[in-house]
Formats: sequence, C-alpha cells, structure tokens
Amino acid sequence: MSSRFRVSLILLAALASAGCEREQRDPRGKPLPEDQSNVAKGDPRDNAYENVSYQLAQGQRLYGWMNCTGCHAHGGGGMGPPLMDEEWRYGGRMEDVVATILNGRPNGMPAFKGRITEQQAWQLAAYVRSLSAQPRQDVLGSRPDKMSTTEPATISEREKVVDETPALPRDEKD
Amino acid sequence: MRRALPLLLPLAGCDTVQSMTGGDGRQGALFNDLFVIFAIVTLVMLALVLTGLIASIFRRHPAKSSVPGENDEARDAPFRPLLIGWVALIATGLLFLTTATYLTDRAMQARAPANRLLEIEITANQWWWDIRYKSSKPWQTIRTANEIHLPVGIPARITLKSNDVIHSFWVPNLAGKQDLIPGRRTDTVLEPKRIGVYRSQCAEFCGAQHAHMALDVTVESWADFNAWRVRQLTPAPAPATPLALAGYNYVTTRECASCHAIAGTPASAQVAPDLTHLASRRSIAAGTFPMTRGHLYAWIADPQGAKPGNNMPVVGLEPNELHSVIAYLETLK
Amino acid sequence: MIPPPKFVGDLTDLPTHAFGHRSLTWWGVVAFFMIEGAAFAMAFAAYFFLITGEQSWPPAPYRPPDLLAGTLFTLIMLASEIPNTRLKRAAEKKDLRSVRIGLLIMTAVCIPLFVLRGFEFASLNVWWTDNAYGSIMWALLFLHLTHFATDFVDTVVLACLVNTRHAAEDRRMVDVAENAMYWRFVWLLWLPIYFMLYWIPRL
Amino acid sequence: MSVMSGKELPRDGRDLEGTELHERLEKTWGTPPGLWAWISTVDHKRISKRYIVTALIFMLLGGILSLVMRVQLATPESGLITPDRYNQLFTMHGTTMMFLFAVPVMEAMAVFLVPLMIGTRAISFPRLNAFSYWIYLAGGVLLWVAFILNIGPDAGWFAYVPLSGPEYSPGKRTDIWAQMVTFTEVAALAVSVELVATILKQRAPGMTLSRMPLFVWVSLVTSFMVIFSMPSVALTSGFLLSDRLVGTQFFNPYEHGDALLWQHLFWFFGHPEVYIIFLPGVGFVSHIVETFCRRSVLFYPAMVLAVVSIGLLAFGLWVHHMFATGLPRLGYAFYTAASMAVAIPSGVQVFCWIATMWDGRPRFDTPLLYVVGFIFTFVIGGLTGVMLASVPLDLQLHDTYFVVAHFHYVLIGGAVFPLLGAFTYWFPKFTGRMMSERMGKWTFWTLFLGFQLAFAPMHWSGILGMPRRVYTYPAGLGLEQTNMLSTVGAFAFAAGLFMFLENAAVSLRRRANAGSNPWDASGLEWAVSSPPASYNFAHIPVVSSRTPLWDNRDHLPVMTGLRVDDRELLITTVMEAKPDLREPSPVPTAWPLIAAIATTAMFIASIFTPWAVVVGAVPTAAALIAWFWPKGPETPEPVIQ
Repeated sequence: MSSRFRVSLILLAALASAGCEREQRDPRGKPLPEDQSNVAKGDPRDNAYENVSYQLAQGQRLYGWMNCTGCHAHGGGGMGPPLMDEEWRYGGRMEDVVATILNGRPNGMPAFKGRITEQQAWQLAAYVRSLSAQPRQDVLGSRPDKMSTTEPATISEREKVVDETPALPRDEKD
Repeated sequence: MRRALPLLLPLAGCDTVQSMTGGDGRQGALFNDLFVIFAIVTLVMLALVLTGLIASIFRRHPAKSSVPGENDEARDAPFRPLLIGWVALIATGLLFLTTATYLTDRAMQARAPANRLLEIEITANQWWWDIRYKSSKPWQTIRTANEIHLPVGIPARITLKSNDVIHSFWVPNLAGKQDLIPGRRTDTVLEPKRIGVYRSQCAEFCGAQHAHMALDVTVESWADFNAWRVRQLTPAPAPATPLALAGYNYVTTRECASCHAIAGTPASAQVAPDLTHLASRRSIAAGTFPMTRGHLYAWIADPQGAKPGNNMPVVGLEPNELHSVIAYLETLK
Repeated sequence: MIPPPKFVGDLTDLPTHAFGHRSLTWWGVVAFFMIEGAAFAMAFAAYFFLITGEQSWPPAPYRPPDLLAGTLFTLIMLASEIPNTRLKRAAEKKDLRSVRIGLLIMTAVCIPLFVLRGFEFASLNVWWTDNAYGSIMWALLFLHLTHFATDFVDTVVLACLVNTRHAAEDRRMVDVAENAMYWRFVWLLWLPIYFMLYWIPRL
Repeated sequence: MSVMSGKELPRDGRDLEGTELHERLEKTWGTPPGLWAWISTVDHKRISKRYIVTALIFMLLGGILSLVMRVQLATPESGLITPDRYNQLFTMHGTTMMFLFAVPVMEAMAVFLVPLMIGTRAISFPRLNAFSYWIYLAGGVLLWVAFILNIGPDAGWFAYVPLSGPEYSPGKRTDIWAQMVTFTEVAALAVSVELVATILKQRAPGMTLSRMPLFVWVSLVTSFMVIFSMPSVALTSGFLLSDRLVGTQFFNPYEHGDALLWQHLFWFFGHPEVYIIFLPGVGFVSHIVETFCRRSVLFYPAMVLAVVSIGLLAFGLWVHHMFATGLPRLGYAFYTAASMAVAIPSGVQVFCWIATMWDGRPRFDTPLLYVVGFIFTFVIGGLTGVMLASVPLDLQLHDTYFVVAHFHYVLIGGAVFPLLGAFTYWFPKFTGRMMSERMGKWTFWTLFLGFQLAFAPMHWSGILGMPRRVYTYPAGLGLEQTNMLSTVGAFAFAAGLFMFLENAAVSLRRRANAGSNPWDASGLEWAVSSPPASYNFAHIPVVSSRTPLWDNRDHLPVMTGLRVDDRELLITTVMEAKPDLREPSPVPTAWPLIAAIATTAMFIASIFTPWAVVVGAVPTAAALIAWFWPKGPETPEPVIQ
C-alpha cells in the first residue's frame, strides 16, 4: 500500500469523524460524566452539545416548549435579560449557562432542575449560547419555522428617518 | 357492491382495522364502489391489450423471405380504422371513468342532513395527535390525545392543523386522506357507518417516527359515545394508594409536568399528549404499543429505546419512582 | 457489412460561419434563454403565489420600495439598447473598429447600472430575512443581478478579445452579435421584474 | 489576415477515402492513449460510456439500499436498522434512482446514439458535454460520500418543507441533497442544450423532421421537457438552501411564506421528470420493435404526435401529487382529466407496437422479450395511474404502497425494461461485441418474474393500509405476507440485474466481434463500424427515407468535402436538413474539468457560507473564460456568402 494512499485514508477518516460528530443524532443526548476536573481547559462536553446540529435544534425547540420566550423573547430580552448580546451576568461558559438553567438565578430565573433532564439543560444551554453567536454559525439552521417576534430592523430604522425629515418626496405621494 | 372489493383481493382474508377494503364510513364505501368500477374497466382494457399482444406473438406470421421495410406505409392503411376505434374506446372509457369520478366526488362532498354534527379539532405534532372536541360550552370541551371516539352514523367535521411539519390524517376504513399543513387549516368529514375499532396512521412522511404516528379510532353507539364523553369531561381522580400518591407527586411536579397536562392536577403543560385519561386508551405513544402494564414500564423507563428519536427524554427514574409513576398513571382511567 | 459510399454531393463550398439561427451557437444561446426564462417564469409564479396568500402586498406595516434607483436603472437599461443595436449591426458588417468602440460603450454602461443596483437593494425597504415578501423581492433582484453580471463579464472578455490577434476571426463577430442578443434578453427580462418589484406593491 | 482559397485543404472525397481517410480522420478526431487525453477528451461516445457506467454504479448502490429496506420490511416491527438510518436509505434510494441513475442514463444513451442516428461527426457542444459529466459525477460523489459519513439526506427525495427546513432538518443533510440537485440539474440541462442543437442543426442532409428516427424525436421532446421543468426545481432548491443558510422566509408559514409553494414548484418539475425518464423508453422500444419485426413501426406520425402530446400534457399534471393538500376542489377536475388523458397517447403507442408485431415477422431475441415485458408491465402501471388520477381514489391510495407499486411498474416497466433491451440491442454498437443470447433470455425471465413478485404484492400492501416511507409496520394488519413476498421478489430482481451485468462483462471479454450491423437494422447508427470510429462517419450520409439502411442496401449515398485536418461539422437547416454551413468543432481540452472543479468547490462551499457564491464565482468565471478563449489562429477558409 503506498504511503499516499495511506495518507488519503487517514484524511478521509479524519473528515469522517469530524463530519460525523457535528451531524450525529443521538436522541438520548450525550452522556454527561461527572468528571469536572478539566474545567480550566473548558468542559469536553461543550463540543458534544454546542457543535452538534441535532442537539442545538432540540435546544431550539425546548426553548419554545419550556416557554423561555415568555421572558427572554427570541433572544432580544423582555422581562428577562437579552441573550443575543455578549454580556453574561452569571458567566457565559456552557457550564455557567447550564447551572443558570438548572439552579435558577435571583430576580426571577426559575430553577429547572428536576423539571427538565440534564441532557435537555445542555441542549438548551447550547442553543442559548448560539443566540450570541458563540458556536460556529453554520451548525444551527438559519432561522426557526416560527414567527420572529423581534421588530424588523428596516421598519424601525426607516420610520425614524421619516419622522425627522417629513418633507421626503414619497411622503407627498402618500 | 360494497363487499365486492375484498373479492378482488385474494390476499386480503378479512378486513383489518386499517384497510381500505373496510368501507366502514360513508366515503370509504363510496371509494369501494368507485374502486370496483375502475378495477373492472382497467382489467378489461388490460385484457384487451394482452389479447392483442399474445395474438401478435403467436399468430402465423408471413414467411421470412421478403425484404424488411417494403411497402410499410401502404401496409399501415388497413390498421387505421382499428387505431381510430382503439382511441375511441379509450376515450369512451376515460369519459366514463371521469364521470364516475365526478359523481363519486360530489357524493362524497354532499353533506347528509344531520341534526347532530360533531366538531373535532386535530393538531398534529411530531409524532402524536392532539385532539379537541369542540363545544359551544367551554366546560364541555374535551382534550385528549392519540385517540378519537365517534358515534356511529353521525358526521364529524374534523378541523386539521399542524404545529410543526406536514402530516396527513387518514382513517383508511372510513375515508380518504387530508393533509395537515402548518400555517393552513384544512378539514374533512368522517361519517362512520359501522361500530368498530379502527386505526389511523399518518400518511405524509414527517420525520424519524413517521411509522409510529397512529391514532386509535373507536366508532360506537351514541350511548357508549356519550358515556365516554362524560368520562373524558371528569378530571383525574385523586390517588388512592400511597404508591399512587408518590407517583402523583412525581408526575405533577417533576419532568413529566413540564410537558404533559393532567386535568385536575397542577400539571398543565401543552407540549406533549394530555394524560388525563391515559389508562383508558387502547395504546401508548401514538399507537406504538398496546396499553399494558409491561409496555407502560418499557415506555416510561426508556422512551428512546422504544421509539427512537421521539421528543420524550429519558428521565432516568429510579426503580421506586418508576413503580410509583406507573401506579399513578394506571389510575388515569 | 457497411454499404459502400455513393458520392452524391460536395460540401466544400459551404461557408464556415453565419449569423443568427443558421449558426449552431445561436441555438445554444437560445436554449439557455429558454432555461433562464423558465427559471424566471417559475420565480414570477412564486411571487404571485405568495401574493395570493396575503391581505395586502407588501404585508403591513411594510412600505413599497422607493422608485428612484429602480426607475433610473430601467431608463438606462432601455437607453442602452441603442448602442447595443449599433454594436450588433457593426458585428454583422464585420466593422472591427465600431465593434471595439461599441463593446467599450457597453462596458461603460454597466458601471452606473451596478451602482444603481446596489441602491435598488437598499430601496426595497425590507430585508430578505423579514418575511417571504422580503425574500422574494430580494431573490428577484438578485437573480436578475446574476444575469446582468454574467453579461457584463462576457462583454468585458469580448472587449479584450477584439483587441487581440483573435479579433480578425469572423467567428468573433458572431460572438459579439450573440452577446448583443443576450443583452436584449437581460433587459427584456428586467421589464416585468421592474413592474413586479416597484409597481405591483403600489397597486 | 488574408483569405486564401481553401480548395487545397485535405477533404474527404473520391481522392481521399478508405484506410487513408480513416487514418487521417483518426488523427484529427481520435483520443490518443494516456491519462491527459483521457481527461481532456470531448468525444461524445467516450463521455456517454462514462455516463452510463457511472449511472449503473449508482443504480447498483441505490439498488443495494432498496434490498436493505426490503429486509427491514420483510417482517413487522423489525429492528434491523434504526428509523434514522431507514429514512436516509429511502431518501438516498429515491434520490439516487431519479437524479443519479434514470435521468443521466437516458441522457447518456441519447448522447451516444443521437449523433450516430442523425449522421454527424460529433455532438454540438462537446466541451459542455464533458463538463456536464464531471459536474454530474461531482454531485453523485458528494451525495454518496455524505451518506457514508452518516450525513445522508433523510427528508425524502421530494424534501417537503418544513420537514426539510432549517428547524426540522438540523445539520447539513438536506443542504447536501439540495446542492446535489443543483449539480445534476446543471448536468442535465447542459446535455439537453447539446441535444436540442445537435438534433435541430446537425442532421444528415435529407433527414427532414418527418424522417427523424423515433428515438431522436423523443430525445428532442425530453430535452425540451428538461429545459422547461428542471429550472423549477433548481429555483426551489435554491429557495430551500437560502431558507436554511441565510434565513429567507419562503417556506416559513409564520412569516408569510408557504409550505405548499415548495410542492408546486417541486412537482412542476417532478411530474415531467417521470416522463423524461419514460419517453426515451418509448424510443428504445420503437427501434427494437422495428428491427426485430422487420417492419417499420406503424403510424409514424401518430407515434410522433403521441410523444409530443405526452411531453405537453406532462406539464399539466403536477397537482395530482397534491390532491390531499386541500386545494380548491374545482381545480382538481382539470388535473384529473389531464392525468387520465395521458392514457390516450400511451394507448396509441401500445397499439402501434403491438400492430407492428402483428403485421411484421417478429424474432424473439432478448431485446424483443424486454419489449413484451415492457408492454405487459407498463400497461398495468398505466392503468393504476388512471386510478390514481381519480381524486376520490387518490385520496385513499395516495402515499401508500399502492403508489409505490404503481410508479415502479411505470418506471421499471416503462423505462428500465426498455433500457435493458436497448443495452442488449446496442451493445454491439457500444462495444463491438454481442451479448450472450442464452444468458440474456435467462436474465430477462429472472428480472421479469422477480419484478412481478416484488411489486405486484405492494398493490395489496397499499390497499391494506400500509403508508409509504415507514421504517416498520405493526403486526396484525395483514401486511406480513405481502411484504415477505415483496422482499423475496426484490432479491430475485436484484439477481436478474447481476446476471445482466455478468452477461455484459463476460460478453465484453469473450464474445466474437459483431459486425457493423448485426441485427440488420435500418438506422444510420448501423452504417458505421462497431464500435464507431472517433469521427463517426467518414463521409456524411444522405438520407431519403426513414429506414436508410433497408432502402440502400447496395450503396449508401454520401456527401463529401468536410475537412480532414480539422474538426469540422456539417450544419444543416432546421426543417429540411439542407446543407448550410461547415462549422468547426472544439478540440479536446481539460478546461471543462477545471471549470467543473471550480464549480464544485463553489457549490459545496456554499452549503456552509453564502460568501462562497461570491468568492467561488471568480475561479469559475476564470475557468470558463479560459475554456472559451480561442486557441491559435484558425486555418484559413474561403468565405462564400
């Protein structure tokens, strides 16, 4: 077997594992070992949720099912803080977000421990982080098949312009 | 004639709970009649073609010596009247079938004058059916899942919606399909003619568990139906045994209650099937298993093993929790 | 087995190129018109299909696109047919000098058109992500942009080509004539799009 | 540049014929040995063979998937494969068979046969032809590599939204499907353009439209059908990709989009697609019937009219895939009538073939057996099609195994049987060898009986309430026997296919050389050697009837004067096929491959980022410019206006 052939086999295998990981559909969620010793380097479980399309998509659906939209809207915030920005009151790492979801936070964030499974909490956390573009953009679909509740940017921006300069030609036509 | 269809089906020994041959609804019976008409016409046409084919193969053909292609066009001429006749025959057959189609379709559309009309709203989800019996009085609205009961002889207008992807509502014994399309509202009418239990299955590919998205249909007498309706309107009973009480506490406060609702308890989420009368249903998990204690155990303990890819998570119940949850669920008659 | 040939005619004196439907390339170009025309026809169908599901078009609270950029674009497109026709005639007469000038003019015409197209996107008053109305508006404009850009590249390449040693070949003139034909297709296609983008939302 | 007289250029004719002409033409048109020549060749026959071999490989792969599915379905509640895997399997099976096997193989047959049948030296745009093959190959490889990496599409070959949309199909599975569609569309459209131009402008002198062989007619009609239908799916898969990638809302019902928009656009392509696959079968059958019955097919004008009217009707039927969606009932009547009306032209064709057999002197060699199998199977499929056109029946039968049975009867019966007959029939022309007749007959009967066993029971499965696209079914619905029979039949059918391929492989190595016209057929493709020389025809034949070889047994009239030292084609007029021009034909080049690689990179990258369209356009455009850039001066030619 030529070495070139071997190299290409290895490359193919690498490609395969990379492709498989992001595309895996494990409906049980990834196993969540208790080992927390490696926290400094980032939890290895991050990748198993954050970079896996299926888990993100499940998180997206849970976000609606668990009525997260009630307070956080579709990331823009409402009663609860916005999730689309880069600011995290309680830390923005996966473990922090999971902890927030499971244990709740003061000022209204309820604890979901015992009300959703830990896997679901990780799915949700992965989705929540994706709202602020934490993981790669092409892992989650571009939009949900739902109503977008945020105000379309074009309308609000343009209304402002119109308000300030009422003498625009198209207003005369109206 | 309604019974003629099974005769054409040598392999269909008897009508089953999910078969077009049943003809147990008004539209289903009309379908059977039309199917028989089509079957006869098409079989006659097939027989004609095969006769021609076999005759052409086995007829004594002229000797092999003459030059190929000689005077072909001139030799076409005698076949012209035959071709014209053949086209006329096909056209007549099609005209007949189109007329039969039109008349059947009109008959299916026709609303029988009914003094009672049942209004049901079905919302499809990946991979279960959310059922509401509508009523002008809100306290008479029934909410259930994965089963419908219909009084025999009374038309039921069914409004169809979808929460996620396209599904298709189909009770083969009673009537044809109607898709459930997100963003649209469609409807269909079922008019069951005969008492019995039937099975409906989603007929539009809808994802991982399309195969396990069934709906139990029970057609019963008006009295039975009314009894069922009254039962459905009652909230869940309070748990009677300590074990069931433990189960009640778990189900209504923990993971289960985040998605399921049980009328008369704090559990009121709308994400997953209503469990109020779970134990009275024929099957579990949208027709995936028959309702038995063993299947209930298997399902609650590992929903992903039983129906991979569905949206119920593996909660990881401890054995005692599992026993108590099952004990409580079994009280939900 | 192969029957021996019987010579019944000679083809030596046939010409080696011709303009219009006599040439093979013309049929290829026309077939591509049909493909692109079919794609646009389906895009138009999608546009009208989406309208049928709406109470108003554009859906409230959106405002119709602003007219200025699109109208200017349309006027320049229409006016460009004058140098385009001249270019086509020059190519058919094999007037190399006029062809060179004509191609430069056609290249130059495209520059303001590109700028205006940029303004057109801005004047739609909707983003493609807002709703299906926005999506189909952007799609129509973008689809037309790709055709317009394709013809621009073709024109630039031909403008270079007629200044090389290949210019003298008669087939170049056929190429130029067919490019002029393509330009007609591009602006003819634009007229219904202009109407759909800018005027139907105002009806 | 001075215009000098071209009289002294070497041309075929009385002074230059026979072996010397062959050698000089071979030097001009031939593909020398070596990898580079292999890569850069633009010979339509070589590219067609590549197409066919590739398509057959995809057919085998798709067939293996169907066997796995049949094993899973042999017993109720079988746990052989997971639902996720099953959904990938049936999606891959449908996608592979429709996009990577059926359409390409039919077009490949036309790419090989049409230039030979109409007596020209090359296809009209040979570089485009090479490009189309590379693009098709890239699309197929993309799909299958993805499948092997467990990223196979799983939303069905029809990819209905919203199931295939961004929310319900996470990951790149559906994007790969949609982009594969783009690849195969580009390839099919390119081939169609070539075929239209070739057929309309390169026919041999005297081959008026009314003397065109029937296969050329169906190629013309299917090419136009491709041109008018495939842009629809290219557009809608573009919409789907942009919904998934850049957040457009075309199919989002909550933002003014509509899920049914997809279905309309998809079936506006999807229904003609079926006829694009079936019509070439009509052509194959007509030629086989003529040759083996020693008589031209009856009522040529009626046959042509039938083909054209099927081509037109095909565009009026798409809604019959959507009867269950709840569209206005009134409109259904039109689609019912139009769908049933297809029975008339189909009936005319069946009549003509049977009458030809009646009036001719049939010799039941393997190709004609396939025709008999075709007529039997196709008529059944057509009649169940009439049933499905009826709204009340369709609302029950739609999306059940009855439909699965129906379209396999139509597609395997109507297209694959004729295709296998055509392979057997033209095998000597493709390879210079005959296929084994004995083995061929065994193969036919295995295939025919295996097919009926596999698919006839599916009618009953459907009537007993088995929906399509289910990975399993419960016990007790009466589905056990029919499914087991189908599985057994599927394996028998697969065995038949392997016998066919084995026969081809063995014949290729061992069988004796076939002459140029082993069946004593009438078409021009039999007037060249087997396999044909790279230049096809040493002299351009002249045609004065529909059966030139039968009518010119002693001498084939030809015209001379095409250049021998350069690739030159005779261009004739559209209707009357009068000699009009001599146009040059492109020389081999690797630019189509390079352009295909650039396009492939652009398409694949655009699954991940929209900017790939902008960035990738640059190398693609560069490759295309290099491709069309003229090379060197043309040899001078006299210009006579």
